[in-house]
Amino acid sequence: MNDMNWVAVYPEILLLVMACVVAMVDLFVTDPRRTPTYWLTQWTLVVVAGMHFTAMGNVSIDAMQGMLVVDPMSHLLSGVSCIAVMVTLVYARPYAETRELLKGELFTLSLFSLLGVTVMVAANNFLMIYLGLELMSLSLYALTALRRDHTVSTEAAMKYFVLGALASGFLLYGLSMMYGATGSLSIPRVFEVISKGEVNKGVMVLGLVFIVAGLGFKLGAAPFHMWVPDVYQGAPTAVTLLIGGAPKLAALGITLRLLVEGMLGLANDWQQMLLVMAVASLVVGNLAAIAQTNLKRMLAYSTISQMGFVVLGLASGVVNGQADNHALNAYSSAMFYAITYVLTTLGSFGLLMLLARQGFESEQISDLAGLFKRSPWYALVMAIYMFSLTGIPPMVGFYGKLAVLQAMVTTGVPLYLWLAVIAVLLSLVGAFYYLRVVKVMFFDEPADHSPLTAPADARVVMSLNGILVLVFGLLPGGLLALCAHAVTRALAH
Amino acid sequence: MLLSLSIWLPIVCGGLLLALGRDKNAGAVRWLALIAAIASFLVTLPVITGFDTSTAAMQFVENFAWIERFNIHYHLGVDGISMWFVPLTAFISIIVVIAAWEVIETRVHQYMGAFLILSGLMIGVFCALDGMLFYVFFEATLIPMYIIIGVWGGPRRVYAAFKFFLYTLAGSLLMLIALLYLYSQSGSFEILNWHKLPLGMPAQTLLFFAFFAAFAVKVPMWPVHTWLPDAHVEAPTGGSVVLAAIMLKLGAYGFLRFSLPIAPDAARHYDWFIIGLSLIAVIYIGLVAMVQRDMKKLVAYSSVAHMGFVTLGFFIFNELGVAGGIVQMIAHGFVSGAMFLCIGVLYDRVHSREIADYGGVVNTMPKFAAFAVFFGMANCGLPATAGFVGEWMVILGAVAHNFWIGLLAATALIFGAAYTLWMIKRVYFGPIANDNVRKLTDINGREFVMLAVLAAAVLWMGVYPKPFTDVMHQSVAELLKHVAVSKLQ
Amino acid sequence: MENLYNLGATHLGAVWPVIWSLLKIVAVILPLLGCVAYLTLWERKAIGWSQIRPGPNRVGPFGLLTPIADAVKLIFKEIIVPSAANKSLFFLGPVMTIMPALAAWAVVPFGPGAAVADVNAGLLFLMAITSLEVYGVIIAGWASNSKYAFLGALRASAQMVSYEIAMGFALVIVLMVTGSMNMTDIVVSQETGTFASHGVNFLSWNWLPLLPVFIVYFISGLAETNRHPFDVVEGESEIVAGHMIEYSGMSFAMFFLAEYANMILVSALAVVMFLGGWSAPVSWSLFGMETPSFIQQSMAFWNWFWLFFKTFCVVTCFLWVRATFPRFRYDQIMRLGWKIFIPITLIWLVIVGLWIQSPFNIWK
Amino acid sequence: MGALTLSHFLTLGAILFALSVIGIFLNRKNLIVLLMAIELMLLAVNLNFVAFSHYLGDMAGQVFVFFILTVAAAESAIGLAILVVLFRNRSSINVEELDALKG
Amino acid sequence: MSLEQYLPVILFILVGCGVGIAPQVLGFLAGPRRPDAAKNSPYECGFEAFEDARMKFDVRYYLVAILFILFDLEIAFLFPWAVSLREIGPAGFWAMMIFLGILVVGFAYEWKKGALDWE
Repeated sequence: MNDMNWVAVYPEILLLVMACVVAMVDLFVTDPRRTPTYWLTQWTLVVVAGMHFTAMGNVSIDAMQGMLVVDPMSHLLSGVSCIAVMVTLVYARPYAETRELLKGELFTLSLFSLLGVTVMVAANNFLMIYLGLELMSLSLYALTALRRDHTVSTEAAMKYFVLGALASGFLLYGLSMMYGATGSLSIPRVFEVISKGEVNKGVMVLGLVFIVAGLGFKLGAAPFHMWVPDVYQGAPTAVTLLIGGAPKLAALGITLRLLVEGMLGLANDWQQMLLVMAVASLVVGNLAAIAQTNLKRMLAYSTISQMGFVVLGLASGVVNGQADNHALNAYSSAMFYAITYVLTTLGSFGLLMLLARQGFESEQISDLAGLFKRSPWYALVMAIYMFSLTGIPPMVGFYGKLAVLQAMVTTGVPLYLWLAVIAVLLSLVGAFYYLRVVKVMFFDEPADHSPLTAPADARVVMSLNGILVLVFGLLPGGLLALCAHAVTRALAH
Repeated sequence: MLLSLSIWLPIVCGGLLLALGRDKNAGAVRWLALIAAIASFLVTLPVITGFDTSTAAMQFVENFAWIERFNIHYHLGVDGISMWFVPLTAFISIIVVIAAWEVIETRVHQYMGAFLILSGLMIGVFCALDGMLFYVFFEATLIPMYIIIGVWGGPRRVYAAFKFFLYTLAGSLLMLIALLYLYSQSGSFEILNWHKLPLGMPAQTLLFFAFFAAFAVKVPMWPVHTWLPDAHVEAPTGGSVVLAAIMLKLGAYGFLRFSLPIAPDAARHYDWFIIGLSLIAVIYIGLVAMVQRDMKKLVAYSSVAHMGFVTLGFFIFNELGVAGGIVQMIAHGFVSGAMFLCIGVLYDRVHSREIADYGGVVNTMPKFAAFAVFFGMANCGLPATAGFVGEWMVILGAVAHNFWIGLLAATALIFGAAYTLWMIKRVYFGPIANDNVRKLTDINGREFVMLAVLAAAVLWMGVYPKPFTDVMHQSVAELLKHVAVSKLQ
Repeated sequence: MENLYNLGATHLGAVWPVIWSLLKIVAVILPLLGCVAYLTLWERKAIGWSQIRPGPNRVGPFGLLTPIADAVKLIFKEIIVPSAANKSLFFLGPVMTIMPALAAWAVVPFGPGAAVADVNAGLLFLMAITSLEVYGVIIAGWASNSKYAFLGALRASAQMVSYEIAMGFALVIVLMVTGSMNMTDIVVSQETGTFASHGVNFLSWNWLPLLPVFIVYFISGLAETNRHPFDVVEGESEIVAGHMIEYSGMSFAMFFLAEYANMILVSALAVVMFLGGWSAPVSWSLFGMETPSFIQQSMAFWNWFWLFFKTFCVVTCFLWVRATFPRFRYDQIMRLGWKIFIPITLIWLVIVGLWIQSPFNIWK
Repeated sequence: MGALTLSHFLTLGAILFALSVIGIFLNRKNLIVLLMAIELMLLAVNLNFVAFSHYLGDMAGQVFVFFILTVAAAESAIGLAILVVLFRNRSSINVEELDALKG
Repeated sequence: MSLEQYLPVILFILVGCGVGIAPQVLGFLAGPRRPDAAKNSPYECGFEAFEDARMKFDVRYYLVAILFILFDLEIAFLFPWAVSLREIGPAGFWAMMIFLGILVVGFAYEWKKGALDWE
């Protein structure tokens, strides 16, 4: 417990050092394409991701005197987050170049936000959760405002900032209550105290309300979703992707760490709150998305609804006070859903970036008109993403929904069964607006016939991304098992 | 391996066509597509020849663990109920490829690829013995069909494509819940295990209606059939053919594979419901078909009516009925496909599907008219054609079940004859109606081959249906035996 | 003293500590205000002499009554309240300026433990209270609603906060070597060491090992108090009197008072932290003697005397600097603060840290 | 006077917290007020932590406060920076005028 | 440590305020009050006052303010560390060195970016 265990946190240390190095190196880079910075960042990410994936053993190690716990879950979520940032940067480079966004800050802040993510998912202490959260959030606020002369971006940044800070405040307030009730900031200790049951329930539930609200904000689940559409739409697409990718995994990570690892004893209380949030997200997200003409905004609302599914998964872990197999099933399903969602989101926003040109954002759904005729391959890939988000097999999105619905139905509780029915019916509503995108791409005539150009690396990554959505759809077993493995270790106190 | 090959060969070929084809090598793409389709058909032939008709057990079984977390298996196999649909699907794909030969000029590779992939997926639906595998194939068929209708369809193709997709998805999502419920009860997705799973009546009822939602839309049964006329009218010829010939059968097949054996008590309890809906489809839709001015719409409604026969046959719970339903499915596959092809032939030349735009086609296209009239006869169930066998079996079965139901079903023959023959008369006979018809040229060799093959099949099935019924016999009997036993404890 | 305290405690009960503290406070503030008043005179005199002129000499002998005359004059001046000003803030500004300069004295020790409040977190309190200084400036500039005042306040506050960082680092370094935030402890810790044990106390004081820090602290002190050569805030040629421009009469006098009080405060703190506080520069042991008993009996006076004397010297250095150096440009000021002082203090912080870790640690 | 108990601190914290939430949600005028409300919220949390820390006799809470303070500084720095950028683009820090993003 | 020790501190603050307020009050009572429009208008070197005095100003002031907040808090971190430097040993020392290292990185970044240049 009191060991520093430096080895366990080497990836984080490397990330920190490299973030600083990138910041410094970029000061001396004159190349407008930022080639040295870019590759330095990418190689860092490759190495860090590699370290995470190779280290994904079967042990959980306490590091930094018990502040962090390095287990398969932290490795998995961190590794995937690294990949998400990596892919984002590949897509973002040509996009950023034409928008005066290609500054060293883009890379440094991305790395710092990633560091925040990795700290968060490995947090074993309230303090680490808070610090990781803020490191990530602050970097993202700044990134959102990176286009200083862009009115919409800065407005989005302001909204993001205010609501994000509000969320942190809620979370902190809840954490302070929890600290008061249990007398400890350490998550395992909190778990012990709660399971002994000799604490003031009232204070804890009050704290719990705030914690769940804070997490809801970070997950972007209704009714704490107000920031999502504005920020997704307003931020430069590259940043939108940074916001929509790894941070979602981080939010999931801290939700698991806090609610499951720390407060499983209060599951009856928080599950109800999560259920309300989940249903609200599904309703709000799906219904509001229909009315959107802006694709980024539509995807933002769709994110809300997708998060509804993740939350549903999180809410079905404990049945009748029993956490055994259901918990493993439900939480790993939620994790699988989140990971596959990130994979799909990366592609869909990435494609928007590749379609955007100098002075043209390609944000409206109508901007995709006739993409099938302009570039069949992109259209096909985008269609794969849309079908995946809809949840049509054999795209990977289907298995996410399957996993979560399965977790709900397996509980055997009638309420969950009916919620599952509501969820699928609402995802039918979702199908409508996703299909509309496919319709615009495939059935409409293109407004302009200019050929699409994108650098080779972006094209390759985009293709891989699309294929991966399909391949994970055909063979989702491995990833599912990985998620289960990750959750098993995390659940094994 | 045989079934896997049947499924994946067309899919892989389709994928390759999509990836490698270009508009500038459209000719080569056509030939490649044809070769792929024929190859896919050829690999299904051993399924027919190697099929053991003396058992009701699954044959050509393949079983691998697929997703271990949920105990999902890649489990394939066919029995007497599903066997014929494997070659039928592959066969129809050949016809579709030929039908599109000259008609589709741009983005040929995408068209052909989509159909090949669709064909493989549909075969997968018929072969799947794992609930989730079934669902995956079942849903995945939506994507190519959606794109086929939307890209190559008629003026209201977007509306039709959406309607098709959303209707079908709505139903099947409920089925997904049902599958998950069964999984939670049994711990696996094995359909055959589910057949043996004891279930209480409330559970059976809910399951039954969840499955009903999925399959009734797909069949389609009245009143959820409204997507079908739109989809048929707007789809390109190939799309209509596949839709009518195979895709509707997915729903009917689902009833046999899921609804009846998994929830037998609910099925018996609610048989009046299905029978009622089927009769409405047969009679009311028959009347609706009669007043159509659009040939495609007319055939579409007639499909609804014919599928009504199928569901009727399934829910009267005797061997004649069920086997008749299956025969009717196969027969309808040939006949409706052929009907749509005939319409396609005319449409390619005149670019109209209005009955009123034609008249006296027989004068300019004698060879074609002969085929068309023959298929029309088959559609109204003339003896010695495929259409007759199934309908007759179902009517016989219905009479055995309840005379009045049989009588009502029999009226459908009259309606069928009425609307089909009336359309034939208006389109093909009489004096040449206008210049468009006067300028018509008779079918070329390609079209002739395609129609002739179908005609032969229709005739063979009408004259000598024994191979079909032999194959079914054991499985249907087994199924009925199973359904007769209550699952309630 | 002890007896006096106990006497009051028995008679007045709970209120007594308050009264007692008030008495101590008055005992500090009144002389302080006197010093401030005469510092103004001393400044004029000193500058006069350095420019080879007599300085004020009309009121009283050697002009000794000049501060009193100034005070009387200012009392009877009109206090003009600009019509556009924010009234309440306008008067709050001077208060916020002078209050920290006085309140900081609460923790300054005049002898071992002889502070008004001998608290553990003395240095922290100092940091906190002197930081408030900048509020006075900002409030005054804002409330005046005048461009000169506004810009002056901005400049002043930017300059003050810039140097506060360097100052803060300097204080941290002092803390590192003394290991206590209690001001008495800080002084006491300077009375030990190799040199001190040989009687040369002044070589054991912090200024020698922390020489760069001491210099940074001293110059930052100049900047903090907006003294020459850092007085661009009130640069006559640019923004006239800066944030004070709209003030007149006693309100202006408050700013004036605060500036000199701050000067004395900064000097006193420099003495306490770097120059051994109340301790004598050499002890009698240097001459091989015991401390004479009459001195030991009047130790309180000697402590006070040395503190006063050292502070006087440092203050005089302030004046000397004023008489010597031309005014900096604003950009030079900021560069000095950010690019020179902060790095110096940072580097020295590391050096001192390593020093403490090393076997050559002299602050055991 | 009565001794100060934990609940006094908690109540004060709750009041401050509520004030800040109200400030964020009801304030339609000035973004600066919003930033201040956020700081107030963190202050309320700090109060909670310190109070709990004191009454639990556990230093961890106070350490947490230290970190919150630092992060709050960074947060307000970024908030102000964004505010400045926004103001330069919009010439307004009126909350109600932030309406470029809708839907 | 008890809070009573801080009583003189708060008293001192109050007295400090009193010292600030009393002379102003005195000045009001003793001094003349003859306001007129010209006297009460803001000082503009004799020009008529125009525009709002609370105008836009150089963004660098913000920058200084922001940098100050950050650095000042780093110092707040250093205080407890410096006090307990002897107890926490080399580990504590190096931990803070890492922290300072990051701080220096930020500092160097600002420096190179020109945030510290005034002109």
